[in-house]
Order: sequence, then structure tokens, then C-alpha cells
Amino acid sequence: MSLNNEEFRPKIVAFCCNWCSYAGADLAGSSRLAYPADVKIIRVPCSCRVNPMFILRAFEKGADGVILCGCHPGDCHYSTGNYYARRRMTLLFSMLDYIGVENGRTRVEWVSAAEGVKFSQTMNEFVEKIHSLGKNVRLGDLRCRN
Amino acid sequence: MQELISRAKELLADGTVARVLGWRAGDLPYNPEPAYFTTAEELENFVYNGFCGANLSKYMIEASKLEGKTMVCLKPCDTYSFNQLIKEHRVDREKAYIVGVGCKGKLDIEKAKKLGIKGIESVSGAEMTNAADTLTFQTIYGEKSCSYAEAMLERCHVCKGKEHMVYDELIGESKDTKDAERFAEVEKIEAMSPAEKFAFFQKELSKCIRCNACRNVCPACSCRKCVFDSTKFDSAQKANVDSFEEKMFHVIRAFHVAGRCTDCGECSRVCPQGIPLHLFNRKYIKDINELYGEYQAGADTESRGPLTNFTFDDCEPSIVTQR
Amino acid sequence: MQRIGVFVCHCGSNIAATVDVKKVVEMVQMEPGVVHAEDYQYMCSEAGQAKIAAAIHEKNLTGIVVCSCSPRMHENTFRTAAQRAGLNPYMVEIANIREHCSWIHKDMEEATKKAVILARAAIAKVNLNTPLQPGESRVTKRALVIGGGIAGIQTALDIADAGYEVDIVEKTPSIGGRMSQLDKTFPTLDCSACILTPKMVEAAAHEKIKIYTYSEVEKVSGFVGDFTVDIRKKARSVDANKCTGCGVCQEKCPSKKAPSEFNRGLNTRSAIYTPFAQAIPNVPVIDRDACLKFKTGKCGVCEKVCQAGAIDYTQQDEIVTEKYGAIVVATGFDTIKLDNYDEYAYNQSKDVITSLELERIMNAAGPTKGHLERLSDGKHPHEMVFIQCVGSRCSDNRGKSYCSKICCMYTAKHAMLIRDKYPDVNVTVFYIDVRTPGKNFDEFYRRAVEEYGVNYIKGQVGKVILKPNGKLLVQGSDLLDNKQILKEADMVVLATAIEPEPSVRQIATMLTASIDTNNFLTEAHPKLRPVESPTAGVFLSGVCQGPKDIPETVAQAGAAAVKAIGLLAKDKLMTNPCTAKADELMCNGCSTCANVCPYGAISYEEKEVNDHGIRETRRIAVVNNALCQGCGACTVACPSGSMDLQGFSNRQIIAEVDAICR
Amino acid sequence: MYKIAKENLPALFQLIAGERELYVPVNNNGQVNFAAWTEGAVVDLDTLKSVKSPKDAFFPQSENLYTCYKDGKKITIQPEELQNQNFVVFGMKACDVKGVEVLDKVFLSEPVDSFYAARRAHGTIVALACHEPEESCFCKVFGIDCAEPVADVAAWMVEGELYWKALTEKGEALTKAAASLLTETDEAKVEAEKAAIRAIVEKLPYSDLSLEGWNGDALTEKFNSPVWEDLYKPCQACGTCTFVCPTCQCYDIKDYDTGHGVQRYRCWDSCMYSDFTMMAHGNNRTSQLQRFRQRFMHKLVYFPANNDGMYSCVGCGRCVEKCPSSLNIVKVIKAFEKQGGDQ
Repeated sequence: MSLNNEEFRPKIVAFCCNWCSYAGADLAGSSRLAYPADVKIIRVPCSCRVNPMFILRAFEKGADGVILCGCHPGDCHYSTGNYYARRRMTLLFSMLDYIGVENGRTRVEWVSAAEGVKFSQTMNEFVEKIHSLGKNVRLGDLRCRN
Repeated sequence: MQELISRAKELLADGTVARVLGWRAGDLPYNPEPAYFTTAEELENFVYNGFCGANLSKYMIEASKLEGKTMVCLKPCDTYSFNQLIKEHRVDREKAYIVGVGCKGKLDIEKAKKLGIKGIESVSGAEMTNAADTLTFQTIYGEKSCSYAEAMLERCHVCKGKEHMVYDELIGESKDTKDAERFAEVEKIEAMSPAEKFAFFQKELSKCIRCNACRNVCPACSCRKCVFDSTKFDSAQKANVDSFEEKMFHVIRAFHVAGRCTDCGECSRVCPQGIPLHLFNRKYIKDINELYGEYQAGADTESRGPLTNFTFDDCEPSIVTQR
Repeated sequence: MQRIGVFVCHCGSNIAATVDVKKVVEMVQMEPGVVHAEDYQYMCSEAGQAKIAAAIHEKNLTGIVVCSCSPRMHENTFRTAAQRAGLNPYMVEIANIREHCSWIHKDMEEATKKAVILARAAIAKVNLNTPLQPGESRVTKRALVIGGGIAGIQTALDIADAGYEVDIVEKTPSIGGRMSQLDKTFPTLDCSACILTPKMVEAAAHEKIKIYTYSEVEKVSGFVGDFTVDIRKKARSVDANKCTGCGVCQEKCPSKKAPSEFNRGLNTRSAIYTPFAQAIPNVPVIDRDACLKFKTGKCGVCEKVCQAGAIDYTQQDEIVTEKYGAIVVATGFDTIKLDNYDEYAYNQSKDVITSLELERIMNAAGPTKGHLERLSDGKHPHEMVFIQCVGSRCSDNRGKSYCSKICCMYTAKHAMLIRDKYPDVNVTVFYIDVRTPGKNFDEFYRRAVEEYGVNYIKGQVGKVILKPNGKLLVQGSDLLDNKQILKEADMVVLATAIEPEPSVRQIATMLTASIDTNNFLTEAHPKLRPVESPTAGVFLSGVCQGPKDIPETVAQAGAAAVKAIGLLAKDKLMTNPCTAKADELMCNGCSTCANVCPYGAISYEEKEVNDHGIRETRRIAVVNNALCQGCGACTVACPSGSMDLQGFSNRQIIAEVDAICR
Repeated sequence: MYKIAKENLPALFQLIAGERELYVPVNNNGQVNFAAWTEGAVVDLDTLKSVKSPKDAFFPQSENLYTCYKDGKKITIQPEELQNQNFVVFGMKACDVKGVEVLDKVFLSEPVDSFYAARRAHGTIVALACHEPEESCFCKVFGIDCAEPVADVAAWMVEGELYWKALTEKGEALTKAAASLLTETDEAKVEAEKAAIRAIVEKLPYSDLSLEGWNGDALTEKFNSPVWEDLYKPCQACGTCTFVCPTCQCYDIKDYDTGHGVQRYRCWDSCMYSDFTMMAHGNNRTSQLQRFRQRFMHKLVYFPANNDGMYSCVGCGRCVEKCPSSLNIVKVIKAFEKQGGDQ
């Protein structure tokens, strides 16, 4: 057991598209598939609604990890939204990697409405990854630290 | 330069254009400023030399709103920016009479100064007609010289070539001044460890004073109102209270111009703190080329930009961790 | 500043057992804007809704947060409740503290903490909500049914009987679908054609129904109530108006080597053909890949023999553009390819067949005229083995993870029919489980075992070996007796898994309807909205939504029809107000947004604006609210942030982010 | 007068930094700016001008004013502490020192800016004479003698030795604190250096710039001049000139929500920005021409009108060097001069 009482509890923001991933998260819930409470979900209509500024904003304000979930490529409710999201996030993540942010702090996962198991698994994995990376010190605003 | 002036006079005289957008001789040997000329008399102060680095494309946004055509002098690399602005409906091609001016590489006076050349009274070797590859400075502290290439802007070392992408006529010869690999610096950073990368950018960005010079000269940053000045994102923090703000600003700025940035290098040219801002834009260009196929913004006016496009089998964002 | 009321639902013990709802009520009262907070057993109940209404009136609430189950469940309920109490329904936000909190966390303290944060995020969002007004759009009173099988036919008939125009688009030359290929149906054993053909005729004769056979949907644009669809009528090479359906052309056609699709390739057909005798329309098509005239230029026999002069080699594909208010997808299924199942020797032996092929063999119009015989040598079989679950309930990725649902019953049917007609044939069935939920289904299965002596063996078949003497050796296991079985058979029938007709993918893309990993179309809600697609105005009929048998299909076809009728009966529709909107003072007119809009909802106008005293004419993006579906792609593409999404604005999302991260 | 060998400066810095904060010109990736001295910092006294003026030592680019904390529905306000520690700014030039004098006019007159006043009270300036002035310099025009800076301590760098002369009480105190490293000397070499510097200043291209006609009375005439119309056009409205300027004093006050308190801070603003002095009704200057004119009218007309003729330009030349469009105050002055001549 760690002697440190202040166990690291990461702040994790999960953007989920309304049609697939949010429903996938609902299914994970109704199937009682647990994942850590550190994950908080924000509902967006589509993965393509997620502006890179939202992701940086989350980090600025103290998030330790940000994950974006959308419909599987080809299954977007709006037919093409996740394709744009895929390019945007690829480039954004690449830039974050380039400026020296540990590249496990961001992730994109396609989760369908039927994939409650995958949703829960993904979140468990992601939280574990953020635990291994520790607190986000490179991409936060110092003023927001407690 | 004389050829340019006489042609400008002709175009003004025959009514083809209502004004000429070029450079006016400065009060120091190296500081000509972008200027409009409407009469033959004013054109006596017209100058075009190695110090005319400013990309005049962006000025055409305002000039497009004026009555009549504007003769605008564009260097080969400036024409990419102009094309991109046409694509985004920001300039009116019909309002521009584009004279593609020759370019043999543009100079960065800061580079000369870094070589210890100061108190400059006059410069020779920067004229366009002169093929000299040495710059000679008369200074208060005696005569100094350096090679032309030594004082060239970073962007000219990775010259995109001597072809103009759009023009009505060409005046003067151009030279491809490329003598370095465009992505070499980016590759060097990519090869660093995360900690080294972070340290590198922290050091560079800590110099940023958020003066917005990079944004305001950028022909791709042509928004009427920038998100960083807008209340819509609550991102208008203005000052560098915290080092995060520079990262946010530069990452988002680079992202907003990704796929639209022609790599004209104006951002790095104007940064008062000498931050190599092109390293952000060029990283995106390199990624786009590698992941979505070669793309040069401004090479044409019709193609879909890489961020407003996709293919069904694009790579997944996880490629970032796999590379 | 908003006046926000927060309502925390216990959901019985669903929430309250893990989340300390009293604590949530106490904590949210500290949040800016919150003037009222209370908890209740069931917020969605009438009494719960009444509490919300009362608070709206008493406290003059301008915004509401309900901490409850998923907004996918009850957002509408609470919006309606708020609206009844005089509040704009878009001033309601849901904090999902059930599916995303109480159901997945065990520790009460932790779950309560998270519930408070989720509530805070919703409160932060509501603080920035603005009342939204839905727009109106008209409804075109015509429905499109994609697919002319029993599902499509039944849906079309029901819609037409209600008095609305309906078009069926069928890609093969005739309507009828899979059901027309079946010989008998379970559990009644009546003749499939005998019950289907009258429906086909009825559809063809119905004055409100128009049938496009040998046609495909090419393009779909628009939205609920106002779809515009391009239908490609493939060149039939036969003028349907002139053709009398005499059949002489098919008789005389010299090219008779094309595999018959209808008979699953077990025999051949002529190049000019109608798929089966009762085809509707009874107008043949020329298979241009098989026709000598098209391949070599020499022939033209059909043209010569056609008394009606109906043959037209120059016919071209034709695009018909029609407007529809509702679209029903009824694209049906096919059996999976057996390329991954070499062990069953399907590709090695003609005597290993699929169940659907057996249907054709048993059918009087089939390749063997209804005689049960081996396709390899035409001999009468004595030993038949049926293998169940070929490609269904598959745990690896060779087949399908789901149960195809119909196989148990049709195998029992086949076994029974064979034993009845050919008592000399021994029938053995290898199965994993026999699943017979359905009216008279289990009785049917038991009759097969008890009355007809069908030998059911619980166990899987590992391999089918083709012996030199032409017989088949089936290696299986008997799980009940725990022994290996070697059985010699004359024929092996594979109960092959079914999958959605592959073309459904393209159709789903055109309709922007979502599809699951197995290519089945997704319903808007698996229990409560099983015949609607999440895409408004698109309904699901038959197996395209999931495996089902004929009565289920017909039932669902009727349900889909009712949903479509419900839509068509409206004169106007309210449009979703959560659409994109450009701030005209910030818009650059750069067209980036229009480039990413999947609905073509953005156009540009030259508009005079007054930008803080600067008056000028600018190119500005304008969003068509009826076309915009609110995905938000444009909002991120827009470099200046001029384009924003109502209901999910930049500031709202950022407020949620801030609330979560603080 | 004292002196110290250049190679002993690190020891001097260490000594000073040991008891108070010390700001020196530091080279960070090729750019020289004033920064807190730390062990290993690359101090650069040879580069004539820091990119940013050292005004941040007294008027930081951004500074917190107070923080609001919320506990339940209760809000507490915690003001930021004023500067209460002594500090030294080493290596300011005569123009930069004059720039601080300009700021004093703004921040030390009523109502006194307590944040600024506290920093001024605790700061000691060691000013360094300009060894080799450059072509962009025009401090002479504003009556500044870069050969003889006026500060708490004046210093000269001559032939590898730093000469040091305390001019104020604060200067004396600092001298005393540094006494162990300073040796007494005469002023001979310094006098020669001063003469040499002044000779160079005479040769600078801008030294003969005339400010005739620029004063507090010139308001209407200058404001309404058509010259602005032509002058402003190359301006791209970046704020570089204001951000490198030693006298620009405008700031904006903003709030930042840290998630556990709201910080109210102020930060430099630029009159070149379209959102400068944005109010509920919009902006009082709507065009770039107006904004451009404002900057120069303020420096050369409004400021002298309110401050006994003192211009709010000190001729440091930073804007001359840093403007992306090669515009600057000198060109403005010359343009009016030319127009005056033409008439």
C-alpha cells in the first residue's frame, strides 16, 4: 500500500457523440459495466463537433486526459462527421506530441451504441494509461492548479 | 526596378489600374514599407530590392474593396497566398492586376545584425538588378560585409521555386534559392524525446509576448475577428499570464491555418522575439503530406483542403503513438 | 442570470442506492444561478413532472436541470413537461447520473461526488442556454419503400391502403424477394408462393402503389418530410409497355448458360429472362453480360420472335427523381458466403448444400422439379445430415456472432417434409441448441422428433469429407453421450447464417442511417422505437434491422407502415432547432463550412452588414434550418468561430469542460 | 566612481542576487530580454537593446490584482500583495530610464497606482551608457544623453571594465552592498567614453530629426491632417510597437476563472487592436486609421499636453526595428515635416 494518502485521481473528460458513443456509454451503464468515476462524459451531437480548442481547454483547466468517442467510420449518424474528426484529431494529437505532451493523454475511440463492453473497457484502459502518465503538468495553466 | 516603375506608370496612365501596391523606399537603407501609389510622381519613391520581404497578398483583402483594379507586386511565394485567398473568397481576382516580380531571395536585416553589423548607413548588393552575392554595409563603425545567403530569410533557404502560381504579367527574373531541406528542422524535433521537445518549445515560446505580429501578417489568418479576440470561446486572454497561453495560442493558430498555410514564412519573419513559428506550420504540412498525400496550399484555387476532405481509409489518430 | 431549478431523481433505488441524492441537492444549491433544488422518487412520473411545473411557476425558473437517467431516455419527457409549464423546452438539460454514474459505480461517496460534478456541468450549460424555436417544414405525402420482398410489399400495401402514394424500388427484375424462393413455410407448412403471390398481385394492382423493379436508389438528399431521391431504372432492354409476357423470347434465346439467381445458381437460365414464373412485372430483362447480341453483336433472336416488338437493345439506364416524405428500408437478407468454412466441403461437393438451396430443390419449379436428389449424380439420397448454426453464433470472426433465428425452425421443417415425402430417407440434425420460441414452434419441432423420427444430435460437426465413392463422411460429436460420431451421408444441408443484404451499406450511407457492426440497421431505440431509424423519416422493415421470420417481418412491416403513415398524415413538421448559425459580423465568407456540410445546408449571400459602424457588403454564410441536422462539422471548420451550433454552442461546451475540470 | 572587471560581473550579480531580486539582460535562444538573474543565465550586456523594454520590471506585462474565492454562496476577496522586497534592474539604457520617467507621470500622479508605486519604491536602477549606439536610435531628439544615463547608479563599460557611479541614495546603498567587489577609480576613461559616444550619436541618421510643431497645442491641426490616410495603410494592426515600447502604458483588466477562484488581472493592451477599449456599445475607434493616429497623437501631442511638454517617446528605436511593415514614429514625424514643407 502506498503511504501517500493523496492518491492521484485523474480528471478525465470524455466527449461522446450522441448517436453511438453516448448510447454505448448508456449501454455500459445499463449493463452495469464499471469504469472509474474519474471519467466524466460530455454529450456532443457528433465527434465532428469537438473543436481542438475544447480539448486544449480541458487540459488548460486541469484535465489529465481527454478522450473523444464517436461512431465507427462509415456509421456516422451524419454520415461523414467522424471522418473530419479523425483528421482533425490526428493532426492535433500529432502537434501535441510534437510539443512534448505525453501522447497517451489524448485518445480517439470509435464506440457504437451496441458496444457497451468496449466503452467500459476503453475507459478502464484509458484511466489506467493516465495513471501511468501521472498528473498533466505540461499542458495545464498554473493558475488552475489546486 | 526601373522596368517595374515604368510599367506601373503605364498601367496607371492607361487606366488599367487605379493604384499600385508595392514598396516605398524607407528612411533607412533596409526598411521599405508596403505602400499604395496612385500617381507617376509618387512612384518615384517606389523601390523593389532584397529588403522587400513583406507578402502583399493580404493587403489585397482591403484593396479588393476599393474602386478599380490594383496592380500588386507579388513574388513567387506570395502568389501561393494570393491563390489561397482567392479560394477562400477573401480577395477578388478581378480587382487585382498581378505583376509577378522576380525574386532572388529576401533579406533579414536581423541576420546581418546578428553578425555584428550595426550602425548601418548604406547597403549595396541588395538591389534586384545586381547579381552580386555579397552584401556590403557602410556603417558608422566602418565597412562590413556578409554573403547574400547568410542574410537571407529562413524561408528563402527552403524556397518553393521561382514559378509564380498566378499573375497577369511577369517582370524580372527569379532564382530558386533553396539550399536546405524544408522539413529538416521539423524532423530534428520529431526525433527528440518528449521531455526534450517540451523543453525546446517551452524555451522558444516563453519568449512570446503575444504581440500578435505573427497572426496579423499571416495571409491565412485573415479572419475578420480572430477567435482569440472573440468572446465566443472565452479564449481572449490577451496576455501571457501563464505559459499555457502561448501553447494554446500557437497550437490553435497553427491548427486554424493547417491545410491553408502556404508556408510563406511571414510569421517567422516578423516575430520580434525570433521564435521559429514556421516550425508549427511546417509540422502540419509535413503531417498532411505524409498522412493524406502531398498538398501545397495555394498551388491552385479549387482543390479541397486536407481538413475539409477525407478518405474512408484515413489513418486513425493512434498513428501518432505508433510513429 | 438564469433562475435554475435542479431536480434530482431517485429512480426508485436505481440512483438513490448509490448516489446520495440529498447531498446532491445540497451541493447544487451552491452553484451560480441555482434558485431551487429538490429530489423525488420518480421525476419522470406524473407527480414528478408536476413538481417541476410547480417549481417553474413558483420560482419563476428560466432553466431546468434534471439529474436522472440518460437524456436518450427522458429528455423529451422533461422538455415536454417544461413546455407545458410555459418554459421553452430547450431550457432543459439532463445530468445523466444513472447510466453514467449510479449504475457503474459502487462507492456511494465517489458516485455522489461524480453526480454533483455532472450536475454542475449541466447547470453551467443551462446558464448559457437560450430559448430555441423549432422551424416548420412541409411533408411530401408520398413514401418510398426500398426493397420489394415480403417486408417491402406489406409496408407498401399498408401505407397505400391508408391512402398515401407509395413507391417500391426493387433491384431485381421482380418483386417477391427471398420469400418467393421458399417452398413451404413453418410452422404451418403452407406453400410460400401461394400466400405471397396474391400479395404481389395486390401490390402491383394497387392504384396508390408504383413499382420500380430492376431499379436502385442512387442518391438521397433532403430530410424528413422532404426527401429527394434519384432512382436508377436499369435498362431492361425490353419495353415494359409493349411486352405481353408471352415468354417466347426466353424459349428461343440461344444463350441459356447463365446461372439462375432465383435457383441459387443450381441451374441455368436464358440471357433474356424473368426470374420465376409468377414474377411481377411479368416482363423479362436482358442480362447484357450473357446476351450474345450485346457480347458479339450477332444474334437478335428475341427481337425477331417478339410479336409485340418490345425488345429494345438501345434502352439506357434512366434516372427518375422523386420527392418523398418518408422512406422505409426493407432490403432484406442473403445467406453468408461459406468461403471461411472449408471444413464442410461446400465448395468441394455438389451434395453439400445450403438450406436455401434445399428450398429450391424441394420446390416444383426448382432445378430438380421438386425431386429430392443428389446434384452430383441425380441419385435419390438415403442418409441426410443437417448441420445447424453454420456461421451463426460464431465466437471467432469467421462468421456472425448473432443467432440467425430462423434456422432451427426451417431445419425442422425440412426434416419433417423429407421424412413425410420420403420415409426411406434418414435425417440427422446436428445442433448446438434448438431454439423454438414462437407460437406453435416448439410443438412443430417436437413433431419432427416424435412423429417423424428425425434424429437430433446435440453436437457440432468438425468436418465433412468427400469420399471417393461420392458419399460424404460427417465427423461430429455427440455432446450428450460424450462421443465422437462418424456418419456417412448422401447429402449434407448447411443451415447457413443470414446477413443483411450487402447493398444496405450504401443505402444506409445515402440515408445517413446508422448501421451496426453486423450491417444491420440500427433502430432509434432497441425497445421503444424498434422500427424507426435514428434518422428522422427513415423506418425499418424486415430483416435489414435484425433476423426475423415471416410473421415477424410482416408484423414489423405493418409497424413501419404505421410510423410512415403517422408522418405522412402531418401537413407540417417541426424542425430541430439545434442547428448551426453564423454570426454575420464574424463570418469571413470563406466557404470552409460549406465544404464540410454533409447536407448542403450552407449557402452564401452578399449581405450588407453594420459592423459597429462600418457598413459594408459582405459574403456571409447562411444556414438553411430545414436542411441542417446539427452535426456541428461546420463549427469546427470555421476558423473564426463565427459558425456556432445552437444548443451545443462553443461557450456551452466550454462551460461544461470547465465545470468538470475545476 | 568605482570599477569592476567584466569577468568579475558574475560575482557581482551573485552578490546582489543574494540579497535581493536582480533583473539583467538575458539571452534566451538568441533574444535578449530582461529577466531575473539565475545561476547560469546568459547575461548579455553587449547587445544594445533588449527586445522588450525593461518596463516590465515596474509594469509587468500581466499582474494579478486580486482573487475572488467562493465558499458555498459566500465570496471572499483576497487582494494581491504589493511589492515589498527590494530589487535591482541592472543594465537599463538612458532611454529606458527615461521611459520609466514617462510611466511615473501616468502611474504616480493621482490616483496613484499602488502596484506600480510599490515597485518603484523598491526598485534600484543601474543604468548602462550605450557603448555603440545604432542607426535606429534617436534619443538625442528627446534630450536624452545616452552617454550619461541618469539613474540610481550610472555605469559605463570601457575596455573590459565596468565603471560605476552612484547618483542617488538607493544607488549609494547598492554600492555599499557591492563594495567588496568594487574598486575606486577616477573618471578619466569614462569621460573619454562619453565623448566617443556623443561623437557617434552626432553621426546617427535620426539624430537631426525635428519635433517642431509637435506639442500639446498641435491637436486639431495634426488630428485632421490628411497625412494619416496615407501613413496608416501599411499598418497590419499587430501590437508589436506597443509591446516593445518603453513608454506604452495602456492595459486591460480581465478575469480568469481558475476553477477554484477568479483572478482579476491586468495585462498590457495595445491601441492597435480592434478590441482596444471595447465597451458595451462597441468601440470608439472603428478604423485602423483612427487607431494608428491615436498611438502617435498620444505620444507626441496628448501626452505632452498633459505632462508639461514631456513626449511619451524616448527614441529607443525598438519600433523602428520591429515593425513588420517597417512603419515607425520617425516616419510619421518625417511625413508631417515633408507635408509642412510642401505647403
